[in-house]
Amino acid sequence: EAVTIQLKWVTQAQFAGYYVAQAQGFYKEAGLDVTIKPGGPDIAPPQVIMGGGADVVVDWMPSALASREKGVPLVNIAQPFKRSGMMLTCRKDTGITKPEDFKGKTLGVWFSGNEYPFLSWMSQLGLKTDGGADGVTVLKQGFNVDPLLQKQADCISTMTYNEYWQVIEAGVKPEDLIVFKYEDQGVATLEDGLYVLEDKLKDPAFVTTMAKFVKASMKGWDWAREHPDDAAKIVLDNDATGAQTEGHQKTMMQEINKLTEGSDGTLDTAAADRTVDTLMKGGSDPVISKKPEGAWSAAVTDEMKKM
Amino acid sequence: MAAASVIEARELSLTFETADGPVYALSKVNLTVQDGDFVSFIGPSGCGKTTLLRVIADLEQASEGHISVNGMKPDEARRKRAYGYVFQAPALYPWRTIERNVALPLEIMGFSAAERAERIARNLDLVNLKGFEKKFPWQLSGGMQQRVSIARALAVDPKLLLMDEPFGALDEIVRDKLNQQLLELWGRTKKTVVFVTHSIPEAVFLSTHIVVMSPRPGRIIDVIETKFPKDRTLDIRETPEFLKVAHRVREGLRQGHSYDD
Amino acid sequence: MAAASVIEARELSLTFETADGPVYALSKVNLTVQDGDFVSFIGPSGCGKTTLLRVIADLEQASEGHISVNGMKPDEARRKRAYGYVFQAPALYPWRTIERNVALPLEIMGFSAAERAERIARNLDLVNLKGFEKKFPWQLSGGMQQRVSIARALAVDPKLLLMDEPFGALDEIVRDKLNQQLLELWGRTKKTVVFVTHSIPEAVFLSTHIVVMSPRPGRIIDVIETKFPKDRTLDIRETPEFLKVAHRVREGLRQGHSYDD
Amino acid sequence: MAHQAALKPGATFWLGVLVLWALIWIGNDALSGLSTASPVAARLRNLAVPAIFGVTLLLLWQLVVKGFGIPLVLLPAPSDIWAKLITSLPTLKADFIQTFLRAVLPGWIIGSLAGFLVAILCDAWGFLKRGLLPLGNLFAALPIVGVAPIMVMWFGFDWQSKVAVVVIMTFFPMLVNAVTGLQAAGALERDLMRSYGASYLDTLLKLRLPAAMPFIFNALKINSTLALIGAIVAEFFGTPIVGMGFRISTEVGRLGLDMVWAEIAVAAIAGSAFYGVIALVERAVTFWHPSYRARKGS
Amino acid sequence: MTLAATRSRPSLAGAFAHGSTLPVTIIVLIVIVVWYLAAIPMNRVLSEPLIAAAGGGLGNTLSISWSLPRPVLPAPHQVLIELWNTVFIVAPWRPKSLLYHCWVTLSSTLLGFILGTLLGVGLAIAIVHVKALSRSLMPWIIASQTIPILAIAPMVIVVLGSIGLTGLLPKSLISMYLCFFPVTIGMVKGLASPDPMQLDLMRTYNASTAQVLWKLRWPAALPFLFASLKVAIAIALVGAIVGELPTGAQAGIGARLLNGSYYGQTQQIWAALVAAAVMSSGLVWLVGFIERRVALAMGGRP
Ligand SMILES: Nc1ncnc2c1ncn2[C@@H]1O[C@H](COP(=O)(O)OP(=O)(O)OP(=O)(O)O)[C@@H](O)[C@H]1O
Ligand SMILES: Nc1ncnc2c1ncn2[C@@H]1O[C@H](COP(=O)(O)OP(=O)(O)OP(=O)(O)O)[C@@H](O)[C@H]1O
Ligand SMILES: Cc1ncc(C[n+]2csc(CCO)c2C)c(N)n1
Ligand SMILES: [Mg+2]
Ligand SMILES: [Mg+2]
Repeated sequence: EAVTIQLKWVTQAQFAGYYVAQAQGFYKEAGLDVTIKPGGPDIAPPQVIMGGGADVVVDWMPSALASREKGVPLVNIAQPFKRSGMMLTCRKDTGITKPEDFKGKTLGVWFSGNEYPFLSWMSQLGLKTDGGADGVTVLKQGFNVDPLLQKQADCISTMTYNEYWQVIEAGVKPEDLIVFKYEDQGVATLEDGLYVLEDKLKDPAFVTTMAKFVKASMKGWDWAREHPDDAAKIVLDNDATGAQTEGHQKTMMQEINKLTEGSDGTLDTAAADRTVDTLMKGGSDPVISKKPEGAWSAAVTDEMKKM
Repeated sequence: MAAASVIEARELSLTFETADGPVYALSKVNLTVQDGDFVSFIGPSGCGKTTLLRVIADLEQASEGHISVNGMKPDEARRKRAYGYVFQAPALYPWRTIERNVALPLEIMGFSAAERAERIARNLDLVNLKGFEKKFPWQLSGGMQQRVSIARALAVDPKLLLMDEPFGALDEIVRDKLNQQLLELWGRTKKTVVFVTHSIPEAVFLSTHIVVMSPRPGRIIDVIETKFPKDRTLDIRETPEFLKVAHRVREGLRQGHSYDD
Repeated sequence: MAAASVIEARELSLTFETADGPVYALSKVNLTVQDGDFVSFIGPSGCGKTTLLRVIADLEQASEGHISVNGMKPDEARRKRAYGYVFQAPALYPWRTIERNVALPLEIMGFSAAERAERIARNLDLVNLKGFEKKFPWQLSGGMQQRVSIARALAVDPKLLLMDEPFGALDEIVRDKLNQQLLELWGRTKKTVVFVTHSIPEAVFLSTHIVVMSPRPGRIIDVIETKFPKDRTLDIRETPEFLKVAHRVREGLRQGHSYDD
Repeated sequence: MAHQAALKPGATFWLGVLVLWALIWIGNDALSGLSTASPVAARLRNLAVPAIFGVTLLLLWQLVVKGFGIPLVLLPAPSDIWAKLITSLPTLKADFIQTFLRAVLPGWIIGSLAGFLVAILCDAWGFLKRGLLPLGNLFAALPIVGVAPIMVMWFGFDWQSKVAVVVIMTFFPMLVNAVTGLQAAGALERDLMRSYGASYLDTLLKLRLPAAMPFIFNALKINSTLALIGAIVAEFFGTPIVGMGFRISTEVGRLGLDMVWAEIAVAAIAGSAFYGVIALVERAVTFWHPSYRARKGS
Repeated sequence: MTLAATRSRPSLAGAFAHGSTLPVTIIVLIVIVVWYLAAIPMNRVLSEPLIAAAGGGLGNTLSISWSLPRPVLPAPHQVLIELWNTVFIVAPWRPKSLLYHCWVTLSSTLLGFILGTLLGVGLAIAIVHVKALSRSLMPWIIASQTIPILAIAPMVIVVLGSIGLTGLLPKSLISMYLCFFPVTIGMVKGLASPDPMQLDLMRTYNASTAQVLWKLRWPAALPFLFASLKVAIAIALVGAIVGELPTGAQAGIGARLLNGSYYGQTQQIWAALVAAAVMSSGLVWLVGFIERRVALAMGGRP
């Protein structure tokens, strides 16, 4: 059976589980013929799946829920990432020691659907994001960590597994930095999960296929946790751009493994509810206006466990 | 003459609208050209000769009046390729060699390659430009360019020839020569020729009818019929008859001339 | 004459290299033009008249031989604005009105606005184009455009005038008129004029010296000095002396002509 | 793949759409062929023809989107876009000011001017022509994807870096066209200038620049749309949270496609108006060019 | 100028004998010097602490400013080293090789350029001839160009992907979309630029529209065409690079730029930029070379 998966971002260790499952033949063993489509800054996975370009996509829950409200009936079928890796990284010399110090500072934020947790955090802190003196100045951060290195921003968004290490690799010492993990701030949202279109789940054959897929993928994640360095190499082999470096991917793999640790693919509905709560607290412009119905389904993971 | 009329203009007027007011280029022109006629237009610079030729050729539309060419509207006649036109300026295409400039109308009218080659050679020879086939227009002198444009018009061998000062940039010897050849061609192929010139002897020598025009508004002030035989030679230019006609043309010209002081 | 020589050419040759072989445009030309001369070049189409004028004007470089203008290299003379040039084609700038075309050299040479206005008016009047100041070149007839280019050259009032068939597209009346005016101007302002024409009477009437040329390679085959008084009138065209000179020119032309059959 | 099987229009529906299209097309063709004596009517017609064409396009778009039931996240219908547009005017205005007035216009002016000046320098100085022009060509295709992040690095997040990107994008079209245009003057026209012993500057100002104008205006027109695209795309790579590019990329991520298209509509209107103004100036400056003197008939 | 070059027919060999080598070398040298100098102040934010730590001094300032791992402006030799490593050290068919990515981008550039030229010329021909089109189409073509391609490219890719079009073509289509416009603009003007007298001549022959087009309008438009083609081929390259992003940025200069940028590999970005610039000027030069050839064949004055 042919399955196409659309990733959220470019080929990197963040998606090691899928590449490993592919390379180690886990998909083939399950009778699947999987195509992995790398993503990028210009690719909105919900749009791709809606256009028929993929059967299953990797997306973050805030973006998936927002899409759902816009009429893309995405349903979470599995959640390989148990924890959130998102954080705000600041230079110590800006004088920031706690979230309250953000007032009047310039913060780099990722947009394109990744800004929701941040907005909801700021609204909890009571900080306006329109650049006024009693709030914070928000920059749409590009792809990299340069704004922090060049002191164009006081803080930037980073992932534990990627951008943070780029800052370190650029020669900034960890002791010169202060980080705010979203998890610690109580505004964590669920990250990389697997989503499909709702009506497809009515087809039992599709559910079975997805069950096989998730199972094989989770096997891939397990393997990646056991052999992090080999998994990083597999990712590198799949990088058609030749741009990734081994060192960085190995570091990333280790950090990613911390996030997938203990997940068998099943979604923790309590965590999902927390995500919804966070998003609903989004201040004047909440990301989602009402509690979503049927935005996640255990059908696939239940089926998987029967296998 | 019982010949069919090739050009028939009735109360023809043409006004150019320009930013600073209208220019009356033609005013109530009446003209009949019969089949086989050789008609010369003569008149002061800017009197509307070119404009009249352009109206006949359907390159300009009259503002008033009627005109027919071969009994048709000028538009239809043009579509039927009723005429060949030699412009006042050479209008050669700079990216084509001389021979390919002459070939242009032949290509458009679908002549075979062999036929084209033959016509090009014959007509370039006629205007004494053998050896310049492969040159580009800018490599030719002004007179040579003009001769190319004559060869180009003759190459299609049209029944009606409209020629706007074709020999203006040529020396006397070549001019006499080409005058005779044109006359010979006209006699042999029974063409109708409408010819603009500034040379009174040329007009008198060549024409069956001389149309004298005067400017602003451009109108016809005299039409003189000459009665020389078709096979006239350059010698007739010494005859009293010739000088009489020439005198009448000159008088007409002078009289219609605005250049008075 | 003890006058200084304005143009002095010695064994001047010019060959154009073209893709299909060289064209020998000028060959061993020797020529002296004295201050105050009115020299006409006459010769068959393509014999090198324009080319010679262009060499004098430093628009073309001789391949061999020497030439000086006002005792300088042509290049220096040009920079010193030694001459005014009327091209064979009008060469008007389409984005300028008639008056601004005439104004062009005046602007470049730094005349005041008042001076410009006066000269434009005077010279457009001279060529009988009053009332066309605000028109654009394409709104004028061929002859009118040529007259604009004459007015443009005369407006700067140069000491040396190079004129390439300036009256070619004009009718006899205007031509006679302008001939006289040119002569009058030349007599009054003691200009030196180098003039190309195809009209033998015009050459004889205007010139102090007539240079007869023959083509391929272009060379001078005769230089005829005329002895008419400076204040000659059109009447002299009937005198035997005039006819004699004209005959000699015509014979020279005919003899040098390649158009033989 | 049609996920939305809710509304499956029949063949008659599509036939109807086609017929409608054909009818409007024929009508429009007839209208534009109509010759009128009165200039007012002619002007009216000149406005009506593209308008009718546009309305037809929009109508078809609406019918296809609604008829096929194409989901909003792929392509919103014109009616949805319009609804979004009129409710988001303040946002659109702020974005327009940030992107068009602060980035596009200055960038377009500086970039075009720079290309023009380098062309003049190359022209005036043969050494530069051979040394600088090949290097100028290196600017030809500096990919915005690579340049934009660097410009953000150099000039900061705000409009300054967008101006820099636009300058880089608009430089080359002007360079090429100006260099070509400066060669466009005819040989005889140049000889005339030589015969006046005219200085380089005189020849440039009075002959070669006027003759180059059709080319220069081509570059200005091409640059007008390039500048807009450049400024918008540059905002994808870092910006304060205002601007057309910012809004578009953000809303794409949020699947707010109606807002994306509202911004695109603003961009299209602004861009077309910009282009239109340039075309008007062109007509006034190069009125003498044969393309404006084409014969009325035929 | 003492360096006056002798005019000769353009040829591949002649291009070097043309005398442009020396001027280019001199200007390149100037650029390099300015570049090195500029790198010092531009990298100051990053280098200042390091210089201070190393004890200051000119020697430290220079060596540190010109060897930062993630500089604001890398020194020329840093870029050259990266270029050397990715062009000459790696086999050209490996993803690590810059040549491989150049080829990926070049192929979609060329296809996009050809498609764009055909579309651009086709539209111009239609616009010049059909009045209804010139009035109704032109405003919409202009409007189409104001649509930020990067915004709709993903949708285009999705739509094309769903009808089975993947690989080279979608990228080329984006490239085409961007580069047809200069061709249209240039050719609409160029095809309308023959002298009225030259058009009148065709009228007297009652030439068909196609004949007028082919024998008059087309040759008269060539200067405009070539100016447009130079712009178009450069834009086609930009388009191809932009088009690589929404297709997953898997290979090509665009992917290289994006990833370089994403992982903060400044040298890699600059190397890719230099590669793109060299590629584009090569392409532009090629168009110019053909232009000179054509001009000569069409009797242009040397
Ligand atoms: N396109 C135009 N727009 C405005 N006026 C024009 C146009 N064409 C010609 N004219 C005017 O029409 C009049 C007649 O011009 P035409 O070219 O017919 O003269 P002509 O008799 O051929 O003169 P010439 O002997 O000098 O060639 C002139 O006054 C001229 O200014
Ligand atoms: N740029 C050029 N390249 C090649 N050959 C040229 C060039 N210019 C002129 N010629 C040739 O030089 C010769 C002389 O030309 P020139 O223009 O001087 O003749 P002319 O005497 O002025 O003729 P006309 O009376 O016809 O104007 C001609 O044979 C012409 O073909
Ligand atoms: C335009 C843009 N949008 C989002 C992100 C953030 N982002 C989405 S997925 C992911 C993976 C972690 O590396 C990251 C960082 C970005 N960087 N640039
Ligand atoms: Mg005329
Ligand atoms: Mg000549």
